[in-house]
Amino acid sequence: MSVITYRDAVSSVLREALDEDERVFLMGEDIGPYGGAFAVTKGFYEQYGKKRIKDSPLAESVIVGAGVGAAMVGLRPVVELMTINFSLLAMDQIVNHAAKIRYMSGGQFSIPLIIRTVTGAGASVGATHSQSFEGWYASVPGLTVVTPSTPRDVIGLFRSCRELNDPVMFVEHILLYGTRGEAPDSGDFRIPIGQADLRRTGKDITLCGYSRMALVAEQAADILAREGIEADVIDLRCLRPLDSETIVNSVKKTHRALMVEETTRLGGFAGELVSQIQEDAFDYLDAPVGRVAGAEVPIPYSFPLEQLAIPSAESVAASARKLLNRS
Amino acid sequence: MSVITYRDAVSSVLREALDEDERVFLMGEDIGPYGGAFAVTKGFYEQYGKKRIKDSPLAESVIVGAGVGAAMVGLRPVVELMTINFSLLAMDQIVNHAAKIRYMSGGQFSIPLIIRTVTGAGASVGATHSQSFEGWYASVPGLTVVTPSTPRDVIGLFRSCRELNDPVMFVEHILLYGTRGEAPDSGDFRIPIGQADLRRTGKDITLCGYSRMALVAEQAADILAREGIEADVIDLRCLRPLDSETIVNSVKKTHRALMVEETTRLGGFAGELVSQIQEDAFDYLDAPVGRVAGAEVPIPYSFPLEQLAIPSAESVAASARKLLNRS
Amino acid sequence: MLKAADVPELTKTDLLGFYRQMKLIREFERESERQYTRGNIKGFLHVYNGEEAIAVGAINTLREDDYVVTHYRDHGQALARGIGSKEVMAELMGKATGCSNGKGGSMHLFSSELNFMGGYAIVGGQLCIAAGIGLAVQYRGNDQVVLCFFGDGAVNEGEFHEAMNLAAIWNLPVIFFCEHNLYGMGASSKETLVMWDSLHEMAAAYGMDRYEVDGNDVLEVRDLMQKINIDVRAGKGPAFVVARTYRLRGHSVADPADYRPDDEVSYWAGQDPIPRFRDWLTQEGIATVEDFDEIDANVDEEVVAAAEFGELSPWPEPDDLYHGVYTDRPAEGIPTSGSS
Amino acid sequence: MLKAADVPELTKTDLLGFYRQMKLIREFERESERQYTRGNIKGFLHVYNGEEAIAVGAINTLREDDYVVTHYRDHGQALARGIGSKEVMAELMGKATGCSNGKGGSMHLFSSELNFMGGYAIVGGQLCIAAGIGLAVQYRGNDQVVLCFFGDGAVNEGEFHEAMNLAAIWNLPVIFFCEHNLYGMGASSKETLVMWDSLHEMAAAYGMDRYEVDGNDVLEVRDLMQKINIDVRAGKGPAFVVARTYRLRGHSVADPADYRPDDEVSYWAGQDPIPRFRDWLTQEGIATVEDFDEIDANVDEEVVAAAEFGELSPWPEPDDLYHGVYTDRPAEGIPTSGSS
Ligand SMILES: Cc1ncc(C[n+]2csc(CCOP(=O)(O)OP(=O)(O)O)c2C)c(N)n1
Ligand SMILES: Cc1ncc(C[n+]2csc(CCOP(=O)(O)OP(=O)(O)O)c2C)c(N)n1
Ligand SMILES: [Mg+2]
Ligand SMILES: [Mg+2]
Repeated sequence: MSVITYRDAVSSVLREALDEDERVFLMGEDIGPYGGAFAVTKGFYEQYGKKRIKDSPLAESVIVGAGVGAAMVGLRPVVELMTINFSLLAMDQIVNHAAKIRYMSGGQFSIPLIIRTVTGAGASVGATHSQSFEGWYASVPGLTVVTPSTPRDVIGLFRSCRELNDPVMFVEHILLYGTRGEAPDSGDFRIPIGQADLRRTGKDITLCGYSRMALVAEQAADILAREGIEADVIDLRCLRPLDSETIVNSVKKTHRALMVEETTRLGGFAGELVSQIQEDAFDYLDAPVGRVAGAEVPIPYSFPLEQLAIPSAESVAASARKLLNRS
Repeated sequence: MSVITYRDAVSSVLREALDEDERVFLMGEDIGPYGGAFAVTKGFYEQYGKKRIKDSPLAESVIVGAGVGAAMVGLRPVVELMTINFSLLAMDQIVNHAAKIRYMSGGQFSIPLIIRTVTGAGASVGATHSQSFEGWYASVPGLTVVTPSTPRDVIGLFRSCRELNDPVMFVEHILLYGTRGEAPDSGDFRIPIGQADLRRTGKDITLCGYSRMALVAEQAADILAREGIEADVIDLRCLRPLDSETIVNSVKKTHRALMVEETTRLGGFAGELVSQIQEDAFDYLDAPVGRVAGAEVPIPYSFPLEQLAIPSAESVAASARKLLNRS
Repeated sequence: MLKAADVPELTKTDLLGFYRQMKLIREFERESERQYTRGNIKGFLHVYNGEEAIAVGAINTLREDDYVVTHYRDHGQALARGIGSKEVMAELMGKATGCSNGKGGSMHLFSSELNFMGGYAIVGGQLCIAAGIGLAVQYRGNDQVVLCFFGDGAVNEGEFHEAMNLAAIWNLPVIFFCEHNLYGMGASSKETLVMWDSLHEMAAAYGMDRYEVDGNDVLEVRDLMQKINIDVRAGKGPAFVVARTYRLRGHSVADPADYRPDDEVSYWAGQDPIPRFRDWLTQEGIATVEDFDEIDANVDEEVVAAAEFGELSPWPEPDDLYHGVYTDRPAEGIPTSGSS
Repeated sequence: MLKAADVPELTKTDLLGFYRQMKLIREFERESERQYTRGNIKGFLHVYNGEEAIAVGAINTLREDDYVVTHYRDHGQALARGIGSKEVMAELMGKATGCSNGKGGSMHLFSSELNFMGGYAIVGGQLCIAAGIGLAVQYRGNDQVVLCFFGDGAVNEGEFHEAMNLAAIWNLPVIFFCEHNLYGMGASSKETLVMWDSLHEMAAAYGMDRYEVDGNDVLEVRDLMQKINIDVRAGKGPAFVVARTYRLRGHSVADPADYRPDDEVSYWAGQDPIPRFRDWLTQEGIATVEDFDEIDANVDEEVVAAAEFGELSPWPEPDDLYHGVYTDRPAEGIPTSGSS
């Protein structure tokens, strides 16, 4: 087991894909000589050359659309949308084309396309650059949405995504690139798509999050542990398909649950989790399922305001305490 | 009281806006001599002329973006996105610009822009043309999202939207244009933004929907009534701001609730309603809050399949019965 | 106009084949309008009447392994590429036997067998996909061409610009083929594009080879495409073709098309590509009334058979609703036991 | 290069004013980089070093009631338009006294008072908004111009095409001003735009008036803009200007910019607009070393004061988080009593 950064994990699975499969190429803005906006593809251009590392014009729709076309005829493109904020400019290609061509063609064409992108707030980059749209993509039939939070998950999930034949949104988090974690030794290591990760077990409450918020939930569990409160912590890892079983089973044990996400509360993805929990574990619940989410505002630039706008370990712990004091 | 179509209701409030306020102009694809894809602006071009009825190029981003710019300097544009499916091409302007400029500018600029668009499935127009994205927009701070289901609501809500100074998504439904209903006599008639409509009262269950699904919920209530089951039926009318009070109060009375929406279930907007109900009426619930939603597929073209993919009065009634048999 | 002597490589069989395809498309569309009126086709229906020379002239120059990508007004291209009229009609009717199994519908015709990569109903979207297919051809070092159709309305869209720019800068083997019928839905291109009258020149912004052609002359279209195909196959990069044409019907069957000036409509009625080609075949002494009568009767039979096939074909099975969303796993939420 | 005699309307005060503005921008950016290093500015920081002649040359030709719209590399334009260096610096630091109250940040500077309509951080998005402002000017029958800045990278985006096309077909009073510094983030425009070396010609696709100018020569920029303003005010429709320039620093402070060839970097270092203008002022006998020293000292003082102002300014109040989302109602979910 070696310890690597999340960034290195992404780089390594990309290299692996390029090395193992001639049909794989990368395409995106500034992924060439610049090395990628988050330095993920540093050195790739020099190593793999122009054919496989396609530094593309600043044009999100055609970046994805060209990926769709190439995938339709059997290549396996991995395209990068520099951040999920810019994915709005490619949304037509993702939602109206990538996700639907297989179904609309009566199954004649598959689209084995991986779209890597970067979500998240907290980097002091202002409202247009701090959004989390993965929940929207998770509501689109035909897509698979993956949100790794650790280097290990990046590796295990990316490898599994490569084995799919349909479009994937592989959503990295802007604040995680520098974080470290253990890397699996085996090249065979895979994490099945649609399997949540029970990160920590406890009997009092279930904390559930995805992407960076899974880590925040873990930190909150640390805080709570010091107070004698033991939490199950679940990292969803995939939003579509969604592993509700793991969540429901946990709640059946703990009887209380708190969902944590970074995007705004009203209309966020957490509502789905709340719904499934109360549908499938209604009689087990001792309190309403709680939600901790981003404030209902465009993310402000100013550092202290931004911190108030996104969930923290402290705010999660505080909400958990409230839920536990109830009844 | 006169009986008019939903289409006429939309036309009439648009005329009213044009007649009353010089700052109002309409802009959109084929709204000129063609009269609009759904014949809403038939005759407008001839009556109001080219300056106020702007037949624009097929370019969704700039249609909305130009609306944003004009609104920033004090005009009050009403732009049309032919259907909500094409709004994906304008999403950057809606989400990254219209919704955020006020906040990002520290309140210096308001964007009094109404974006009219058309949602919904059931018209046999295939997967790319049958989507319901209003729930996504409802999760964006800075936007107001309105989903009228009757001619009366069209009129009362549109007038209220005109009095706002921020961007509105005014979402009409493709299957409702030909439906009829009573029109309010008074020019002063308004429906407050963010006030749900309790359409029908009953003690056994709360059925809640928006846009066409509010009508489907009513039809389901008719079916159930014949079986002696009395339902509260609530039309949300606005998704943001959301009137959870009316819903929660109803559920406190009925102890059971079923949410109905046309979009896919996983990650749909209904999860928000479920969450709020169980947050605020947890102790009143005799059964989990149910959801009836679209099937998890791109909407198929084939008529009988499409019918299976979207909720019907029958499927809503069936789910209601199930909820009632429980416990 | 070309003379028969200009196209010595075309036999009478070839030429009558073009005539037959154009006629088939026309009659197919007439039948589809009838079926729409009868309620057997629902939703939108965009017919191709008047533009037949484009699909037939252009697609017949392609090799089997080339690719066709098109927009929602796609029946003509599908038939010209060789999808059976039965399968197309069945698709319009939403039947299981349709070329997209009834899932796609009129605007979303596909055939993987024929490299018919789809009709796309989001105006402009298919240009990006065509660029990607071109990219794959180049990536593999092959010499196929990708022929991508779209309308003059699509030229307004941002995706037009992004796709043209990418294809140009990467030298992709894509022929961007604009069916310039002067209108989007109801908006005249004169009102939406400054360059409407020399639309092909817009490709200068991408340094791309560009051509204008009479889209109502099947041989001119074919002739130009033959030349372009050679260049594109040779790796000379993408091309932009603008074919001037006119739709003889409204935008869709719901459209009475009363926004078009009478003289314009009647001018273009006189340019109908089918009588034009028929006259040409007659004048050049290639075909006789008897030839046409035989073909026409044969086309009528085919269209009747297509309609019958469509009508008699079964609907997709209810279970089919959930099939085909993913390659590797079932769709979410397939109804099982007891959840509401 | 112009001679002093070519610009008789410009007084020494005017000319030294230009020098001072350019110098202020340069020193402001140097200070902002220092503040970034010290952690007082966070997130992204895109400085304008090397491009000062554009903002100063262009914006000074505008009337007070004209509009400026720009991209995320917006400090230079904000200062040239007259937003105080204190308010800009405070914004970069996220302070309540910033020109966007700390809510917008470096990439989103605004001033309604100065018709500074914003810095926009989604590449290409602001062109659509500028078109809309132009539409409003036309709608009201006024004669303001809208000056919209963007980079060469933005030319790749679909929104560029849609906005240019709309402005052209509707004859809107918008000047689309491209700061062509040869790079997007790290990608050379040579790799993304076929027409990179005659970018202004892309506007031919819209039948738009188009110009190229040396973006490192403040007087040339000013001169061209004066002429264009007259046409645009007169209702002659939009114009496209491409100013060739170079950023002397990386894309953002995080970028070492090692992807640029040395000879290119050194060529452009020699084109630095500030020494160029200083030399010109000297050669034309307009200013002396003493003049420059005085201005430079004065600028340094201003920049120090701006930094101090920013540092000492208060953060926004926590409650301010929820202010300003809507004009007419509070934001959703303002924390009240007990909900989790
Ligand atoms: C992005 C998008 N916007 C709007 C529409 C609605 N629409 C369908 S066809 C059409 C006109 C297209 O005109 P053109 O590209 O010239 O094709 P033609 O119908 O003339 O063949 C419009 C506006 C759409 N399908 N997609
Ligand atoms: C739509 C979008 N895509 C990508 C980015 C990331 N990004 C920010 S600036 C930039 C390069 C822009 O280059 P250019 O327009 O030439 O402006 P310059 O930085 O040279 O002034 C990129 C890719 C973005 N902000 N918006
Ligand atoms: Mg057309
Ligand atoms: Mg640049």
